[in-house]
Amino acid sequence: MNEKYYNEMELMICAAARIFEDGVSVSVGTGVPCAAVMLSQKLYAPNILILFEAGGIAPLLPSMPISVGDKNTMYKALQTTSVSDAMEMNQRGLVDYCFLGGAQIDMYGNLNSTIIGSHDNPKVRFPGSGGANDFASSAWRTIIVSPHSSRRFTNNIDFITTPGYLKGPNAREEAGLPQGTGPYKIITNLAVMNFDNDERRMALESVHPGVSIDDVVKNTGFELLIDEHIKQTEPPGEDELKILRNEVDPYRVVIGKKAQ
Amino acid sequence: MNEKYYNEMELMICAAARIFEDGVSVSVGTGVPCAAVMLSQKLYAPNILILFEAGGIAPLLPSMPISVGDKNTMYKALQTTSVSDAMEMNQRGLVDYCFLGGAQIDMYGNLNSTIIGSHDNPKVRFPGSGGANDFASSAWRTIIVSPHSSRRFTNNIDFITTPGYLKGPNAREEAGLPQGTGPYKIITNLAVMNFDNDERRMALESVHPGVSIDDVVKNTGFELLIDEHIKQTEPPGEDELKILRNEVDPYRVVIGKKAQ
Amino acid sequence: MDTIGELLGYEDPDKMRGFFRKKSKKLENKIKKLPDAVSEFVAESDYMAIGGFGLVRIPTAFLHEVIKQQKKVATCAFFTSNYDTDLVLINGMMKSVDMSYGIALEALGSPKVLRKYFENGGIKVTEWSNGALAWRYKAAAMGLSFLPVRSMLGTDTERYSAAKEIICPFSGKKYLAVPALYPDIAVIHVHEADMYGNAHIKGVLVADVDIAKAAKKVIITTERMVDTEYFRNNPQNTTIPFYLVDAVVEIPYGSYPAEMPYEYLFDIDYFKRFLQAAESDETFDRFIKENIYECKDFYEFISLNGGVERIKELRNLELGLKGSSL
Amino acid sequence: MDTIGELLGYEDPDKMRGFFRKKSKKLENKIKKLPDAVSEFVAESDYMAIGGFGLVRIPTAFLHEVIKQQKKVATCAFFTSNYDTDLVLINGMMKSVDMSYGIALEALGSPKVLRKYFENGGIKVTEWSNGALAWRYKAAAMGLSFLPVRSMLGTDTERYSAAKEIICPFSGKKYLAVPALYPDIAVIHVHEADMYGNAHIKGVLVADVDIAKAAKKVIITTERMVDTEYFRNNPQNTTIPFYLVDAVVEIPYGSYPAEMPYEYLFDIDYFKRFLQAAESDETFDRFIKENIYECKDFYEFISLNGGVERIKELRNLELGLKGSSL
Repeated sequence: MNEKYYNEMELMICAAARIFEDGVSVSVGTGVPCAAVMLSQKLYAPNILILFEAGGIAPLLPSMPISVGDKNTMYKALQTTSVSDAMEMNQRGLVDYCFLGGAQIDMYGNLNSTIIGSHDNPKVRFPGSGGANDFASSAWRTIIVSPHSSRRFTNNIDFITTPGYLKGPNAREEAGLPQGTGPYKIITNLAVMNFDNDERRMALESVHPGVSIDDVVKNTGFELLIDEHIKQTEPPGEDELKILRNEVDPYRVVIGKKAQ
Repeated sequence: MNEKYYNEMELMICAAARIFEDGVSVSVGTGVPCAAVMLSQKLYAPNILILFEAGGIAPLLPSMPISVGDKNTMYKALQTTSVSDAMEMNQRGLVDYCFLGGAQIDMYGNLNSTIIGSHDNPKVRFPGSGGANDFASSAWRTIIVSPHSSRRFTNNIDFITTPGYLKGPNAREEAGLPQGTGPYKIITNLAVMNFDNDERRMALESVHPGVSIDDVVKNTGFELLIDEHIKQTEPPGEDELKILRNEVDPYRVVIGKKAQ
Repeated sequence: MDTIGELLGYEDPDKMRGFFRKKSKKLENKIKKLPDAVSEFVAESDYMAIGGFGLVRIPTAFLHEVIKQQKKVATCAFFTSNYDTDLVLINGMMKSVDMSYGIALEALGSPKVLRKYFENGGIKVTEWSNGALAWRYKAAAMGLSFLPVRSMLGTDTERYSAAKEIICPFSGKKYLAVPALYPDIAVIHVHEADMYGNAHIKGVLVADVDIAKAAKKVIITTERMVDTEYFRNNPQNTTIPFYLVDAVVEIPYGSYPAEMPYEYLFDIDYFKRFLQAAESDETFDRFIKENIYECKDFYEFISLNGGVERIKELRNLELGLKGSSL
Repeated sequence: MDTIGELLGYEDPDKMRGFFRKKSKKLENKIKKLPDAVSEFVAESDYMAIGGFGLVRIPTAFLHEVIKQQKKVATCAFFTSNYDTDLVLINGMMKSVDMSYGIALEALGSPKVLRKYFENGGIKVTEWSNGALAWRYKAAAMGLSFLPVRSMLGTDTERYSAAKEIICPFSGKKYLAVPALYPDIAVIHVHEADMYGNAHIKGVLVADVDIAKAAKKVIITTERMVDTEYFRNNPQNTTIPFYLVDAVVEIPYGSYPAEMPYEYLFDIDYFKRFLQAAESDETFDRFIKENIYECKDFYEFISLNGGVERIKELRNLELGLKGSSL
């Protein structure tokens, strides 16, 4: 490989930005998800409908929000409404994608952002679900961004904050969650993963430039489904980087951070 | 008795207007209820909180509305909101009184405003519940205004559109309706009635000037509870009539109608 | 209590999620001419929901066009409905309706010939209260197949509804579960809208926000078009957001002879003529022919009833400019 | 799935109806001074609900005064709560909380010393999602003891909540019933209010309308007082109506260091100082002492952090007047 002309965060944002078809709707928070959606809006999906859980609907997003209800989330918005209204839009089936992170993730895409240790006496207390559980319950497809390590990618997750495929095939439907929903893709600093349609288990889709399948396997605490033809993730293009650096995140609020 | 200096409609409106303590909240529709509340506001209860089911909250009501969402119901209102919001205000227990009419009424204060005859093949089809069932379910006290005849006051009512005390003591609570609610007073062109606390049955409270207890009994199709001391309804006072005729209903939209 | 009313307008919430998933969320030009909006969007088997309430902010122009095109809507919610649902009855194909209030212009009276549709047994009625219908729309709007409510319990209104009793798992109390109502088409008249369907309503909202969320197809008719900046500069102006809307039709005075709050009052004289005509089939047929079928468009109908001069009078009455008598 | 979380803030709906019945519906002067509003209305056993969200439109001035008066609120909903619930923790009497998101200033980081309250097992947490807490407030606001929702199902968030599964009688689908949440006291910061408590909020509403309907006592803090005509002339300005409100406190810049939409941006430098101080008990105690206990009022606190000049900068940043870098 050549010397990389981009960092891991930029790669993750670009890989995520390419997922969205024009005209889809996306529930996002702050950080990487927001950067990816802004990039997508400028390059691939000018008609993307962005919503924030505090009630900002279809803002023009002049720059990166820091809080999910701040001025950027309502700048030139087409509506300012409420948490329940935004969540009900998800619950009605109007939201195509949501975009989440987490401290731990298992092979079914279940996420922990609540605690490490036991619930009554946690070793680490994280902020909790926030809107993540609602989004992942009701949006059609969940996209997850995460640093990749075997500590984070583990089947011994301490708490399922947010549903992936729960215990596997049909488990979501049996739990009462809306039909046809669930995790769609996971983007890390090493690879892109998706989910097998039958087993609902995490499968490798592509490895990033300079990363081997073995690197991914070593950093994943459970068995990944890996078929014969694993592609390489398309690296960020010149256009993507230019717009990401100059327009989406000129102050490097997100792309200046480490991926881990 | 002297020649009457007021008509039956005026008497009914005045009798109703005296019910409200200052500061209570009332769900009203158009017609007599609205006239009574307006009169009360001007004379007895300046702080009465008036709400209309279409969403008009605390309007100044310059004149009588003709439709429950028309301009008078939102003139200088303190809020314009929705049907569900107004109904939920009732459901939360914030509404002290509601004010209804009906084609038939039984001894438990149940009201019919749906059909005469059978439901599948009605002899007469009336408009239906409208908001009446909701109001009578959730407002604390229901006031009913009606012309008085044995055809209307009958235990053979064809359809219970709107709940009174249903089948008697505890029936409302057993049906699931909010505790402590129910019919409070009935004002007709002959008398004022209330409900016995134990039996939940209709009882005579006062007869209007010039009306005998026997007149009331003859025009009631079921047995009324009548105790020894039946008073005479206070006739409209000079002040009441002046304000009713000059300010509340100068175009005689309501007081120009017959009570029957 | 078991209920025996027919369940109308209900769908499985997951099926509806699938439907809503496919609706376009793009900012697209949705402006249509009135005749096209009716012919393209109203289907014969539709359950129609009508915005507004009583004599206020009803989409009259759209409904007159539905009559003109003789679209035979299958059913409808009579939700403090007056002239609006009366019109929908005229094309005469309804067999079942959801009814909380209908066939009466409140204090003004009841159109006799239309009441006959019900009294001759030709229409099966599922009974509701106004609150129950508002909450049925809200259930759908919230993405739920039902909402618990504390109305209708213990009455024949409950018995002839299609609701079901449930027990609250926390309080042990009995509630009535009202089923979600997903109309096939909703028509809502508003004050301002942009080409994408963002819409602003002034004054009471009735149930129109929930209806717009609950319906499969949403048609906005508007007094006037505005630029999208009207909404972007104050996003609280957006009563109904664009992504719910399928078509936008500009029709000034589109609610006449009903009231448009802050714009023009209802024409009480027209409604009196309407009620009088509705005393017999013969006079009613003539009235509808003259006022709807024979009018080449909505403005010919307005002209017939006093034209722009009458609208000016109604505007003065609405705004209290000349000592209104109402 | 059986749930094992403690049920907090719930009341029987009929008991709450009795409570709401007694609230005054009169147009009365409800203006209070900040210290009086806190001392009269905040009780030690209270469940407190806080308006706003994240770093936006939180009632900071009121909460600082709660700390100063060392009011030991019993519990609280951590509902995308940041600095606000952090403050409520400081007085240190909470044993149980409802939590969907807390002890983190989103991307800015987490106050370490406050996280310790949770990590040493001193606080029992009932888990929820943001949607679930919003819907719990909404259930109470609708006069219901529960609402069915489609969130949390199948997860440990459900298991450690106090929700209960139910079956929809129409679809046969499993729903989660979330219990109504009736806070004892709610504090909401708004843009404009009149003396009676009518209040206007600009921008996102979060859950504040439902919180105001759900709470037993409602305190409005406002950037500025307006005349009641402001509402009567445009009743759509009324976000929260007077009859829900118990007290009105005028506090310009009352949300600082959080953002007040369309007024002033959050002070990111303050929050960084706060987070840094929260690295150790010692620095944190000093920080709180300086910024809260030793300030004679809220304006001394603002002065300490840059005063009116800093507010001007934040206003320029909010309005984008000088090429904001945020």
